[in-house]
Amino acid sequence: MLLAEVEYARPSSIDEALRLLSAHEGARALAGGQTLTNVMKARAAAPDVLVDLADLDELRRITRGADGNLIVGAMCTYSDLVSSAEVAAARPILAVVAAQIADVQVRNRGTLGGNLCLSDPTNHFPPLMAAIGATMTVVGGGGERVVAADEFFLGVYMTAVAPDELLTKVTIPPAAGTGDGFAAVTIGRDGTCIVNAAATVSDGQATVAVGCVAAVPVVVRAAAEEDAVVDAIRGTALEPPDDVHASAAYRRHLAEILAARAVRQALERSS
Amino acid sequence: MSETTVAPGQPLTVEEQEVKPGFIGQNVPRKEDQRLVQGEGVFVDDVKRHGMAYVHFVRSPYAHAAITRIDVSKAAELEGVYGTLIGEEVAATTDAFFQIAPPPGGHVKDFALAVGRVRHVGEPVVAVAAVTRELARDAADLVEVDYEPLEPVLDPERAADPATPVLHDDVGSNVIWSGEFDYGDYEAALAEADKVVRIKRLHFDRFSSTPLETSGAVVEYNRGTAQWTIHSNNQFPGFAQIMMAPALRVGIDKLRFVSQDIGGGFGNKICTHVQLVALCLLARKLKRPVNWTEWRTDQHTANSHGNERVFLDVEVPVKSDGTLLGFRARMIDDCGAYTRYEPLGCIIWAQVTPGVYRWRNIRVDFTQVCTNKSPCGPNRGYSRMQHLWFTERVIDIVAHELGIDPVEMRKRNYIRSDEMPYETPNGCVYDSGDYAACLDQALALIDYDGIEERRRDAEARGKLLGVGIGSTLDSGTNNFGQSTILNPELQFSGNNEVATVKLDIFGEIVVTIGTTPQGQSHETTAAQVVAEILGVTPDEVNVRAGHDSYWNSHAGFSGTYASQFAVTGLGAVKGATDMLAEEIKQIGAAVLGAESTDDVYLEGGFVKRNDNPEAALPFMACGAIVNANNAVLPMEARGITLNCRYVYVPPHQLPDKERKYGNLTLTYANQIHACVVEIDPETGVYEIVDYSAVDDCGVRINPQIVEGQVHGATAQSIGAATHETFPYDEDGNLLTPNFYDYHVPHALDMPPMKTGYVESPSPFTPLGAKGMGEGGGAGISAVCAALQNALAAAGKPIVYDSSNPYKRVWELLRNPDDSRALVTVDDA
Amino acid sequence: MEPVAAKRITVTVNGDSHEREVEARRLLVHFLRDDLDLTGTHIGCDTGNCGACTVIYDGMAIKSCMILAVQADGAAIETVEGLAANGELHPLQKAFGATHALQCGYCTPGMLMSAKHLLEHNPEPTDEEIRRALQGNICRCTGYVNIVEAVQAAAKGEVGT
Amino acid sequence: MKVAGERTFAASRERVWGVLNDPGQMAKLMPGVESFDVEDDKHWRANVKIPLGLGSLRLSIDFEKTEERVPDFARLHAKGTGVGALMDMDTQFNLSESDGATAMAWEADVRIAGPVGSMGKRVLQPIVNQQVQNVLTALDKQVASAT
Repeated sequence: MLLAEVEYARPSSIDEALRLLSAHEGARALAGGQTLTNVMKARAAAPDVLVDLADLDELRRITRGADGNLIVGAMCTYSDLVSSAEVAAARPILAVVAAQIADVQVRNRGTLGGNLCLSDPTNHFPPLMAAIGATMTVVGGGGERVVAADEFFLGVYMTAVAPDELLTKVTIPPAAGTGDGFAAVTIGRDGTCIVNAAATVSDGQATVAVGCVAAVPVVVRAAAEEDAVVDAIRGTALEPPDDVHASAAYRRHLAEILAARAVRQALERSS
Repeated sequence: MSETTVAPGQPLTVEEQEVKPGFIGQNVPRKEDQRLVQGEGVFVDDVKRHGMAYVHFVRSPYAHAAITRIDVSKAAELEGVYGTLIGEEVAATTDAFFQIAPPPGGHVKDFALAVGRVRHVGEPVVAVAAVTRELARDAADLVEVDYEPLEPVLDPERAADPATPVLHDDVGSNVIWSGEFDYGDYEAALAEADKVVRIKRLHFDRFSSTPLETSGAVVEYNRGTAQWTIHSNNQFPGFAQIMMAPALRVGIDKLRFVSQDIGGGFGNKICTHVQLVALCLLARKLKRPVNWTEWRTDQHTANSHGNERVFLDVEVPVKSDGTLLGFRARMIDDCGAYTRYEPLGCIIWAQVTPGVYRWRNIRVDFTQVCTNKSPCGPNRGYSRMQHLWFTERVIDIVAHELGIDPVEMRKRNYIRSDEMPYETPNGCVYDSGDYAACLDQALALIDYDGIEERRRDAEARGKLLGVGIGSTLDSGTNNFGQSTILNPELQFSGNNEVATVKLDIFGEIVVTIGTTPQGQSHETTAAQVVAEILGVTPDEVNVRAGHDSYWNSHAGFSGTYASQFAVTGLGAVKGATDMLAEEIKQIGAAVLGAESTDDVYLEGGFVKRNDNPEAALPFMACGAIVNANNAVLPMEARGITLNCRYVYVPPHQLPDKERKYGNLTLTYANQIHACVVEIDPETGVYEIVDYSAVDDCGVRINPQIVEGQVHGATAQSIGAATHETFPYDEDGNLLTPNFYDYHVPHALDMPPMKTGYVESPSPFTPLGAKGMGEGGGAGISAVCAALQNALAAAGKPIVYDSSNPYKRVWELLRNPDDSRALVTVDDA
Repeated sequence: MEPVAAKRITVTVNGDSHEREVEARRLLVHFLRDDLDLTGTHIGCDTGNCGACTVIYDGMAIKSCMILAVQADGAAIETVEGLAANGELHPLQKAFGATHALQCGYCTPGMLMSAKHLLEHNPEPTDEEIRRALQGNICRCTGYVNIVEAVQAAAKGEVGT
Repeated sequence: MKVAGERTFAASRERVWGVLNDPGQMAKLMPGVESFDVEDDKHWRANVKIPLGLGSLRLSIDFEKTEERVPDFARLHAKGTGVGALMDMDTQFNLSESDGATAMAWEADVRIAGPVGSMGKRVLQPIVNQQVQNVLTALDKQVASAT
């Protein structure tokens, strides 16, 4: 497929990127492009200007904050997460999940920031971020703000990041004392998610986020027991989409099964 | 140039089948690989011409609609656009494509672009040509088409209802073809039966092999000679020419087909004549070469899908010991919006009417309907795959319902090797095979004896384990005479393929074949046969890559399809090489002063005297003498050309049209597959944990290549059994229009695959070999049977569909009784 | 630095530097195939799933249909045309032939590049690791059996000359 | 794709009807309206820009009121065309008043074709639901502010 005409710029600083995004109506940030390019090939979307973030090295760092928080730059690729010693030490689930996304070539290009800002309901990271309590740092003309995962995802392809803003980094609390789990039913091994669920347990409490069942991850908090979590999910009265891969009823069922499995994993890892 | 053909019906003599041990049967390295591993193959989109225009088709977003207005002016005004083509121009300058069906089904009017009405999403409506790919795509967005949507016809079971809208007004209904097939004495079978198993409905879903290279062409028009050169990846040029020449109102020789490397075909590249005609018109209109490369989404929405088929009111009379007496069924085949190779699918299945089983009394009521979906066409295992899946599903359901072990059930009913050649109830002759031996091997490869232990082990892990068996008959070397059973007026019968083998002036051996390989290694296997006969090595044999109708080494049925190269292609190669060997010997005998050609032999590139091998004439000298020094030849040797063309014609006869009876194909390779699955009962997710495929294609010219075909065909059927399907929504939108939603098995999805083989040489073919490219269908049956077996522990649901994605398995787990309601067993 | 609809870029492909003016919207795969005539890199889908267009980009296996040519300005790219050196086939190319790991050959260039990337990062892969590394490359002919065998053979140096 | 629901407004049926049948107010209900032209009381045309994270989708939509029973029932047909998408919608609502409040039972059948359609229901259904929510929220405001 072939893209419609588009203009391209590759700024060398975040400020320059922000200026370009606000100066051009219909400008979009280009990160790894592993989804945006395809959607543009289908001409299902046609941004007028692409602002390539490739040269913004400050967005490619993975560091630990003084408080022990893991700070991941938005332009870090899935492969970066898989191979990062900091990730392995601070929050290994990130690497576990990143290694399940698509395939080697896509993991070599696709970025955490792109995955989150895309907010495709089948993505792996939105529910994971919601479950582990990540916060997103968004910068724009108005300066910098921090958004909790719960408020970050607004809808399909819609997030708290305005067209003239950038997600710069994701801050993730260290695993200390908690356990994380992730379970998914995918089309073929490591394929597109039909339903996925991420869970974190700490001091008897579980936070579970289920993906692919609504426009944004569905988050529940309950006692860290499978039954309690299943009840909580049931309590949300999900109305999942019905598509070629799964009926609404099947997705509703998988949401409960996978939430329980994610919690089981999390409990095993926390002990 | 000398020429010989084998007359139809003339049996091939025994010594023609005796082949000296040598290169045949060995894994010689493929000639094709050297270029392909270096990215130096020439696929159709690699062909470039000066001033070439890129073509993009504007396609219908509606499944069924009247076209009320087309305005291309804005597109035409865009800088860089060379021109456009619309339906009215096509209707004015071409004739509708020839239809295989008799009236009224044959009244379908099919043109290169939609004329007045669109009948499926993705149907080409306008063609736009521009200086770059991107511009052609931009211009397509400027084309304005107004549609008046019509109610789409999507359900094949309701397509024939008078209340349903009609796709093709000239046909008068949506029925393309229908007929009754009645063999043996079905009523007597019912009377003899102890039990009658009835199955309300089975469904074989749409999918396609989706070759990785999509269709495409570069078409040039020579105004001086009014000839088109069509560089394409069409895999059956003979058929394309027959379809295109009358439509374009020109002679067949005006259409030169050229191809070198083709990125997979699997039948899906047979029916591209439709787009090729649009390209021919554009090349002539725009006075420049045109390039069209189909996009993946277009391939899924508008290329040939495998036929969807429903099997209704199935009735199986059976003895209480499991002996199958016959079956009766109503079959409805959905061929999509247009008939391009159809309704051939309505007869092709009959090549394997009883499958691999000793069913003698069969009654089939077969109807083909059109719907507002992508047109169907041959897809690896064409039409037999659907029918063989049906027979395997029936055997398995009957076994489960009667409580008979599926292995026992099969062995009791398999046609036995001592019955070969076996004549089926409809007059087809299975040439050779030992199905039971294949099954034993397949079971041994998956350690069938240990299966119960593995079942318990799986249970301990919370999984349901099941084992299943599937079979396939790969009937090859069609008798096109079967088309006359559908339409008595047709003048098609038999089959043929051509090879030309020459010894050139400097002694090169050059082979030219009429086929269009897409990975079947024809250059290699042809070289093996030639080397064997001429006493040289395959490296010394130069086989031309690809196809060119100007080589004049093709015939009406030339192409690569329907599992026949090992018979027709290599039969032609063998015939031509035998002729060349004889001519070389004549030259040798004359020059070496031998009495006759019996007194010389060929070895190492020399003609040698039997009584004195020292007296030897190199091939190079033979080539030089005949081509450049023939005054030295004795008169009797002057007719020799060392350029031998041979047309292989299989010994086919016309079938009996009234009784729908006769031998419809020459050879029957078979495969037996066994499969072990583990189902997660909580989610319906399952994994194939063990798999075996045993193949019998007679003499294996190159075992490694045969095994490669088994691997590949199996992967395709595993895909079809799991996630590969073409479902439509209620508006007729294809829901899996690309590889994002149409999930093809990748390396992690494929189970460990174990293969074995049995060799039952065909008594009917020049080399004892059989075509074997399409055997994979067994995998669909094996997976379905394994699921059925595993689910027996969960309420015994019936696996009623060929495609079983997780969601369907979960439904079977959740409501086993819904599917159980499809089956009843009555005492007769 | 303002956005541009077209740009002059310099890309090193298989060691040779190429300078071209390209439209911003042109995909890298079309730049390689149509502008540089390196037609060994193929296109098999619209959605970045098939991997036929896989190339090695600054040392990383990527799909050249999901990156714009202008993004590749200054990059070093390896394609299948660069595998053989001084007329000698790369061990992977030999292994693919020896084990009959290709039939139609259309997916082969992408497979070879993914396999090369794997062996550069993991010289002694298990079969499972090979399958994981090739997961982004679809083959419709071989069922992958012989492809896995080929990569294993190349890794173990089990291919003659 | 069918969506349906019930909504209750603390307002008289006449007021709700007034809002729903005033093209000018209709315009305010729709997401991302860039221009809105009234041809007659049965036909309107709107150019909308539906925001998606990947870049907004521009559609030009023709509305036709195909049936109406003042003051409680109306049926609309909407046909939208844009690059990459073709939208076809039939929608209807039924108003019933009980002690001062008005209940609106509505349903819509939305068909989307073209490349956007090929993105799959998984994505489209939530998008449609979102837009419906936007319309209903806007409707609340309009009804509240209408006099």
